[in-house]
Amino acid sequence: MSKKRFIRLFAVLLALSLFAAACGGSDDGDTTSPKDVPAGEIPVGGTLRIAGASDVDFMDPASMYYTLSWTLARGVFRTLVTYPAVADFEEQNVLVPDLATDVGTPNEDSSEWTFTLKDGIKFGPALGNEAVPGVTGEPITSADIKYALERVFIPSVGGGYPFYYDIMEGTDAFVAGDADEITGIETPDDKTIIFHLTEPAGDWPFRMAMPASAPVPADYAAGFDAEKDSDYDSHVVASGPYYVAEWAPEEQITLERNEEWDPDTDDVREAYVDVVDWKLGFDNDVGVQKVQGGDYEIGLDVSPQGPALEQTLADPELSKRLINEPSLCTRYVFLNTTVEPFDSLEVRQAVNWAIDRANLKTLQGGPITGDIASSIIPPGMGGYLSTDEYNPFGTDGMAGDLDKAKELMAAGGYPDGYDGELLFVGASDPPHDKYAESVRADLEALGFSNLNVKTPAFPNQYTQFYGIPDKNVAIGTSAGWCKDYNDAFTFLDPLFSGDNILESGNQNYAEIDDPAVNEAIATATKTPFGDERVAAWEEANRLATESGAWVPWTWDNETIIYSENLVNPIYNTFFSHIDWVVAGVTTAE
Amino acid sequence: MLQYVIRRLLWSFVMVMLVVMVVFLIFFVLPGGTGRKEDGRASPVAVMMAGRNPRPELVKNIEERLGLDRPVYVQFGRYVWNALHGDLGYSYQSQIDVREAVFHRLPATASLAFGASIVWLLIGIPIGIISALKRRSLLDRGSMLFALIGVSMPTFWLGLIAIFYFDSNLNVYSVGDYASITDNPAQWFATMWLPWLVLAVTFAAFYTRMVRGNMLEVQSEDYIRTARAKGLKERSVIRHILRSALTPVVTMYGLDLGILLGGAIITERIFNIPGIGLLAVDAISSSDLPIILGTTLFAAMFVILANLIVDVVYASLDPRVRYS
Amino acid sequence: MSTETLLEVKDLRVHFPTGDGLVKAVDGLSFTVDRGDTFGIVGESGSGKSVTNLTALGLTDRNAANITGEVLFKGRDLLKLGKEDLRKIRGKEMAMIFQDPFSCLHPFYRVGDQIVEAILCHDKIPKKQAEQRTYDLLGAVGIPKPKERFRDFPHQYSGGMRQRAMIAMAMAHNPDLLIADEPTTALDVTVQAQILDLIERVKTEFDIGVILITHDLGVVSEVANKVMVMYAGRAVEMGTRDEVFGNPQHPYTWGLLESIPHVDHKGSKLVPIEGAPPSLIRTPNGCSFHPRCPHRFDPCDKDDPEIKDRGAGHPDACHLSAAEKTRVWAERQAPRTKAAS
Amino acid sequence: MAWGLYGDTTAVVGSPCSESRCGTLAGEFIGEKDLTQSSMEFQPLGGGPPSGGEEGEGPGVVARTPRQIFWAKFKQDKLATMGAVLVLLMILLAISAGLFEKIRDIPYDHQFRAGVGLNEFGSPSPPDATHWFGFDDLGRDLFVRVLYGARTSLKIAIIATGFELAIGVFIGMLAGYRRGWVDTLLSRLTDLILSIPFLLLAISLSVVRGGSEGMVIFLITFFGWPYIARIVRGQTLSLREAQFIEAAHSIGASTRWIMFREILPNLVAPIIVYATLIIPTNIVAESALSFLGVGIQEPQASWGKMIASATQYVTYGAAWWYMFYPGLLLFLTVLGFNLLGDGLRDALDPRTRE
Repeated sequence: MSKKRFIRLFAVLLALSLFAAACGGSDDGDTTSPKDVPAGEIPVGGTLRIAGASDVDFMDPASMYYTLSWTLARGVFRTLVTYPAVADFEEQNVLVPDLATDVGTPNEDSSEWTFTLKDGIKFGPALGNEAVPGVTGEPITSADIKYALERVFIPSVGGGYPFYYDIMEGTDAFVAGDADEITGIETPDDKTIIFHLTEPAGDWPFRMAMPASAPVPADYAAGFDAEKDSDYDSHVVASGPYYVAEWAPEEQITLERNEEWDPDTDDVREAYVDVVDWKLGFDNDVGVQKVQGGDYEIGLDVSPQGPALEQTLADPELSKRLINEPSLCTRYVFLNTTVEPFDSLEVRQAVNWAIDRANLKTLQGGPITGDIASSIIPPGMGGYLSTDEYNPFGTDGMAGDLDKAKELMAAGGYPDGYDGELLFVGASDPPHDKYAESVRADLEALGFSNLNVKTPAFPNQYTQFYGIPDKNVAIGTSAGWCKDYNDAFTFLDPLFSGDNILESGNQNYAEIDDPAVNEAIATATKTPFGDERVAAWEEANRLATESGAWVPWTWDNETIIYSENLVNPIYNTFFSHIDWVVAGVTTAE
Repeated sequence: MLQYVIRRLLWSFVMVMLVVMVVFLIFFVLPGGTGRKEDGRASPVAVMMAGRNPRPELVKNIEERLGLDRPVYVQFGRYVWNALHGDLGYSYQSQIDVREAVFHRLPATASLAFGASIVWLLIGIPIGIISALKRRSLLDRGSMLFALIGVSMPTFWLGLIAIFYFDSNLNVYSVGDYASITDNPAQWFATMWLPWLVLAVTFAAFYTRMVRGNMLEVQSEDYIRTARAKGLKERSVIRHILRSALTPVVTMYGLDLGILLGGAIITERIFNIPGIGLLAVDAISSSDLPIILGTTLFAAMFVILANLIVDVVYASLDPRVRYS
Repeated sequence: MSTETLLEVKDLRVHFPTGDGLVKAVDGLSFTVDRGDTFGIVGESGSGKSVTNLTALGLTDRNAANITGEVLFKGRDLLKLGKEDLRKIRGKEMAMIFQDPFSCLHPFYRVGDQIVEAILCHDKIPKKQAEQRTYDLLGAVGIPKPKERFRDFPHQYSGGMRQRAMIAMAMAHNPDLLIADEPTTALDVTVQAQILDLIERVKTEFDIGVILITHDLGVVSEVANKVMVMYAGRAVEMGTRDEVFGNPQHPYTWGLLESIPHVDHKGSKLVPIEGAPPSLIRTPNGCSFHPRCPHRFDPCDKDDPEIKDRGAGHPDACHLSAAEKTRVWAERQAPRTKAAS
Repeated sequence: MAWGLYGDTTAVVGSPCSESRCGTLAGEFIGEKDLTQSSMEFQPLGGGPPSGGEEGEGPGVVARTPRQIFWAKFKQDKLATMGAVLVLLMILLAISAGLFEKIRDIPYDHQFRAGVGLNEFGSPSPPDATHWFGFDDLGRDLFVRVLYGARTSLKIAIIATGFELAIGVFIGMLAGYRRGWVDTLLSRLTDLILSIPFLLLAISLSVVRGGSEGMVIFLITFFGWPYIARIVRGQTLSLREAQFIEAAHSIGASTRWIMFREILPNLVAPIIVYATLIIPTNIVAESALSFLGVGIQEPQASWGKMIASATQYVTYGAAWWYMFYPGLLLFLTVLGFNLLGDGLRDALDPRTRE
């Protein structure tokens, strides 16, 4: 496992924590159902104006790991397979062919996958509308996919999530510099690509839907990648319906139509709008006003929170244009199982009873920000257990039960609480400061009298504390995790597997190494896709939740606003935003 | 005079070096060592510089770029060398040259600083003069009380009250809709007038007090008595007073402006004006250390530059400095 | 020499009301200055010398002070004149030079320009002409290379030169009365003599009256022909130089005389006056000098002695009889003379 | 600034700004070190030889001591009295914060959660009969918080002022008394510190080292002492020429003796005045740092932090109390100290005697 997986999480959490606090979905789901507009009624042309706050992390598909970057990638980079642009969440998770003619053919044990490329797929211009000779307008070949995956492992590129691909045969030799290529990627001809894996991976197509697998013209990019720090980032070549016409960091991103893109080869993207005009650097509240006022169509990394959300919900017009859907993220408080007294199961469970999850939810912005979590895996993901049927630390209103908690403390051998010093790390940015304070108060009530509270600026709690086991962070209150793709593997394996406790870049913050949990995760990982695998993840979810190492407290919703000019806004869970490649604008002429 | 200017220039240079040293100390030495740890863990400085996304490759790259594996004095030399070339560093996280970012933000900050300064001069100087001339009058007492209140009013509170009143209650102002003066002058003005007023209050109050104080002090100077004794008209006498009383205002104005041009952090933050101050504040929340470092250095340079200009201007106004 | 009366002050009182009480800076003062006089006013600081003259010039803030009495300048009561009329007299008919030449010139303006300004504010003449006159004036007061020094700033002048420039400025309009307030105090001894000479010369050449304010009896004895000794806002003794110096009547005058170092009294003891000047707010009952007076007797702390001729030929304000005064003064003189001989 | 300039030319100074304020501590908001009248001469309050030579003690002469004059003038100054009352009130509130907490049984960090202190969206609840100032965004009683905020503010400001005085007076005296290269060196040092933008550097330091009470005190002290040093230096420069110092010299007194026994007592009055004027500056500095999130940390109460947390509600016209009360107390405290400081200055400055 590499140390990089948390990055995407930052994007999500940053967006959520700093800006999105809450979302408008009332339980009946009225405000959240996407409009199903027949394709013929969606206007073609016009400019999609996006009000954004922060910039993409990278333009390079190999490195980008923010949801907002992936939102951009949806229109600029195509992958072998992709998620369909449909409203139904179940259907969304059924991959469809994109550059490939099908969703891949596995061998018997899923350790070998074969894809065939479509005809008529071509590279577009590089960033800045640069027509690259020998690239722009030329067909995309299997070699371009191969190189894209190889460069994930080139240090100058800095791939975002190489751990999803290091099961390809020959990866180790390539990383070590003993081989010029990854032998496990076979390209018998320009149209065919075969992946030989060191272990079975039923979810391989999901990994082929992530931007890192988008084709990169080998000859062109290799020049940049040979430098110390690859500058392909500023020269990305488009394969989707749009290319990046302008990228002024922290200011502006403009996408324009890629004329080389052939709509006949693409069953997913409709690409109604001509131009995407994405302004960055908005103050959250200003951005919200702009979108709600119709100056921009979509808020990206800009969403109503606190009083703005209250206002939005109170206004029938505005609340109609609010998407509030699960983002497949879980926020949690973790307890470091290697630090006394959290090495005691009873004490961890006591904390699980003591913490007022309902208050954390209120501080986040109320029920609208998502459901209070009762276990680790969020709804919408295989392995999720609904609160009604499974709620091991459930109390009335989820406000905690201090008496029960104190009993467990006593059972764990700490009847008078614990007065040793414990490093308690939250984050300073609102509302994280409030989470920390709420948890601190709960723990104090439970008898933890000597908490050393640190609240660094977000996301330093990760980079400087949680991810470094040496720091011995006992309690972390600003942790959260989002799926990479819809399989609980992307949740439980990095976070609960004892094998994944790393010296730096650690994700298993609780440093839990519980044989039963490890076993359950391993079993589920090996189980082929289907109900059985879901059941296996459910079991792992139970065991992990009851270990008490986490106090999961919310399954976040994503709150998105759009203007009345936007037609057919469909929420896509893959990048947790409006699937804009099938949306149109009424301002089109 | 020339000699004086050269002396000031040299001194400014020394100041720049010293400031660079202080900044270097804070950012390179304090975080806990620059080099790689013995166990091979990355240099803390490089990790901080990398920002939100410290990929090992990037960290390594930064280590190399900044020469963090070299002895501290080499690093310092390299840092100074860069600073002297106007290189404020590079933000790996935002992938922008810090100097470019700063200069890009300068117009907004300058709009705020110059606009506000005009307001406070227009308020502070006349009231200060009239108060001094009508000493002990009702007007004097009133404006002095208001000045004291103004001096005591924290900008961030006043700003919030102003927003509460003008934005949410009266709806005559909208926070954070900044447009540059060249793009959209009307919009620019619409977003700037309230920040100008808010920022100007404290300064106006201070200038009022200062001008009045200077005037009173000068009024009791012997040379003003001389001016009266030789039969000058009152208007000319006042001119004599102003000449002395307002000269220091020029100095102070230059310094205040210099400091504000380095980023009016609080006001920019409250009114969401995308200036240098906001750049710094945002950099803090995204842990973008190179930007924080760069803006700090830049602001310090501005203060030193302002000092230099003010010294020279003052010298041209005050013959005692000019001819000594 | 004419004997025209230039300035006649009658029962002048200048009282400043303050939070602490009424400050009686000048309290019933009368004197006369004739053309050709060098009228010396002597007293410690705070005795009201300067206030008297500033009041005469109309430079005392009338809003801040209660001023009563009369100040007749060439027959007109200055206290009754309006601000503008007073301004027209100031610098034109009556000029003043001050104690500290270092602070009396505006530091930001050229010396020459300041004099030109003084000329132009009363005479509507072309600037060139005013400049020419300034050169002449600067030359007349003994500043070498006046055309060059014209362009200098005050801080480039020495103290003595600044005082000369001040005198030049004061004489710009050939006034009738020159008030010199401690003109030499801040200067070196050698320069002092030059400035006093200059004032004396100016007085003779232009045939004017001079009021010389000083705390230094030595200066007065050299140049003044009339002397007034002030204490706590009042005159305690007045007369010609010979009268006052030859036959001093008031113990305060004695004290002043004894505190002058005399070259011819080598080895004689300098006797400082005991104590400090009284508060001008709560002046002592009776004679205001009595707390410091070694010769005080019965009526001193009850009756306030008025200034009148008590038989010595010139007025003084001391309860002691003339004979007694002669005796006591002789006694006080004795050890000094002895030591000298 | 401009010590660089005026430091060179003190002898010819006539401009009142010369020794006055020269640069801002925290730039825009902190206001300035409003020491406009710093070139004034002060009456010694006590100790040290009186500057006016021997007091006349003759019968009938009512010469008041400087202390009496000071009191008489101070008592007449209504604004100064008001300032003193405000300051005393704030100190009282700060001290009694714990008492209020006990009496009303609302601990300063007690969170009134759902339904009481917070509404369903997590916004603070408004003031009511028992919670006079309403609640903060964690549902804590704002009244108690604000009182504790007074405690934090005053504590930090006063401690920092103490450190500033200790360093500033020592260095200022040394520079002014020794003159020569010592003076040059120390003056340049103050120049250097004054040319560093306070807020930015404070922020940087806090980011690198983490914000805390100690850090705030350190930062304020570090950037504040040069002002004191500059003023003390000026006063020392003029004092060292005074006759009684020359006299002490002539009888062979040691430098240390002269500095601490002769000069220091004469600096007491200006030091008191500047201390009074610097405390409010420090209070605002603390609030500003906390406002920017690099100062005081939870759960400790700080006005600046409260105002910062309230910011998000302001543009929506919500939770006005959350922004208003901490700011009001902050304002009144600063105003109180400024009024008091002005009054002290006027009362101690002999030139305002009429």
